[in-house]
Amino acid sequence: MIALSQATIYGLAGLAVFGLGLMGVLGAAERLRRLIALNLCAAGAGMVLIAAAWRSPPAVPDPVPHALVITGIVVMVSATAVALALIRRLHSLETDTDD
Amino acid sequence: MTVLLAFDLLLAASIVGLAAATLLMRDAFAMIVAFIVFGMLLALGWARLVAPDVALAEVAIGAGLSGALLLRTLAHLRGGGLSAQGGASVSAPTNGATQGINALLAGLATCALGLAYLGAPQNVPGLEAHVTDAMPESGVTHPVTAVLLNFRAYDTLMEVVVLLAAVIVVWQVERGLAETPAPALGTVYQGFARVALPVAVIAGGYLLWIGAEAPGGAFQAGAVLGAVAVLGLLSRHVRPAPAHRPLARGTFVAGTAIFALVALGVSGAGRETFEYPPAHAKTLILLIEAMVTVSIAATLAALFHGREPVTVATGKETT
Amino acid sequence: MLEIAGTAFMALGALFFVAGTIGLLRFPDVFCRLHALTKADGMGLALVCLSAAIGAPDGGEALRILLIWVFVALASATGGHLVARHARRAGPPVREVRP
Amino acid sequence: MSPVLAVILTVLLASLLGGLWRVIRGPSDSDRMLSAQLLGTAAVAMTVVLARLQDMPALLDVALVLALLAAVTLVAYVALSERRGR
Repeated sequence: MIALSQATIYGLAGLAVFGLGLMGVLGAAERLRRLIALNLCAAGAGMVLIAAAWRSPPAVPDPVPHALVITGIVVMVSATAVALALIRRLHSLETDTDD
Repeated sequence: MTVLLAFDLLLAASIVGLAAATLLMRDAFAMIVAFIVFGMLLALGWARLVAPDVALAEVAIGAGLSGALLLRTLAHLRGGGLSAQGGASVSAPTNGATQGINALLAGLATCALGLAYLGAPQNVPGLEAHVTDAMPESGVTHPVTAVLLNFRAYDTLMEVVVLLAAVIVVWQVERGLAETPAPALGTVYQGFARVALPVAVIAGGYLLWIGAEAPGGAFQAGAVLGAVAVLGLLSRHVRPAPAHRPLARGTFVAGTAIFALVALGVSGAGRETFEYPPAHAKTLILLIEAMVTVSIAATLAALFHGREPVTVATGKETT
Repeated sequence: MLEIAGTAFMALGALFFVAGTIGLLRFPDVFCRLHALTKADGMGLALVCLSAAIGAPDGGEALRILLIWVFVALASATGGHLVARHARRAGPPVREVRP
Repeated sequence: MSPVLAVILTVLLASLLGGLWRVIRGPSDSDRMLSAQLLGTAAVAMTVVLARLQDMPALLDVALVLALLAAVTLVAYVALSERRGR
């Protein structure tokens, strides 16, 4: 049985966030919502990684997953910015043809 | 300790609840605000997991700049300003079968991740022993910075390249897209900016410097300085003009260029790429970090601003 | 002694946050809520920071805590002003005060 | 000392979660943004308490950055909302 440490708590929460985010990515109707869902999905994966890196108190956590997740956050914000630019562009194209 | 356990359970539950609420929120603005709050709670969770570096990156980028980016896009979708209602994209409702398949797929992927997480041995030493062994050669004393800038520097170089690629794509996609500029924010804000912006710049510099020995470093510092630039753009202290383009391009590329040059420069004389000579490792890492910070700050601000400054847009600014 | 005082300040600060939240939930319009929360969170954070600064092991930490408080106070005042101005311009007219 | 800090932390979290109701219900965008600001301040306070509780001074930097960046979202909201307005 798994001990109920803070790593387990946040790890399981991360799994739930990942699942919710993935469902949002697949099922959300609007583009903006889908993009936010993708961000949630990435956050959940990050939580799982950081939970896996946790060590019980006297020991310090594994720094490698920490570095990976920081990289992930920065890559995610770049991807989000690109997706948002595409959303803005698509919106302009759609509203232009409607007129 | 039981109180702290209750706190952890409550925080974890609210993180999951907020993720669900974010996806279910009807109003797009409410969804974005919920996402911003989600980022704050996530950062607290990371603080509880003894990951201050990640918490720092999350509050700077996840809760801060992503929120501003999303709000800016929503303002565009609503036709110029946030307060103008309507214009939200309406889409066809998905049918039950599709939703069932989606749920199944998401569930399967989550189960796979869950098995990988729960199946792996918990709370046992992973790579930290290797990191600790190699620390004396890294040139810094903070393990996360050592991993980012030395041991796994390839990843970090690629990450800077991703940021560069993002700004190139955004400039291309937004070409010719005109937008009404933001109004002046008034004297109270100007007073605030006069105090806050220098403080924020100092905080950014401090984060960069402290990164060698404590949580902090190029990304966090870059995000803080990027936020300063975003505030400057919003209050129109900074007005991008076509004349700034060569400077902007140079700044975007500077981080990647220095990083790659150092990586290749140290590679001769029997050394691998990125194998810094231990005696100069700290200097080289600080040099890279400083340039990368400036690049990241400029890139994030450009990603927020969106389109490339062109003559047409500035001509419209006076109208 | 100092430690007890510090903890008491922190507990009091937390109560101010609770008060602010109650105000945020109960008050009828955006201006009243603004009033409640700028008072409460300003005071609450001030007390929490004061308590943390009392317990700080060295001057550098105390300085950073002070900086956090000053910055939040400035940002909160400016933010409150900006939101109020915006709500005044964009929103429905301010409620009449009934005699 | 530390059990008391944990209780304070939980109270702050409960207060933050209460404020979340205003974010969800609104009614206006200003209400939502304002509540987010209060929640941000609560999160700053929680980070400061956590720094003490876990004896991690680095969390003070997290609190500082959170304070700096929360202001950006708020200013972005006001500036972008007033873009068309009048």
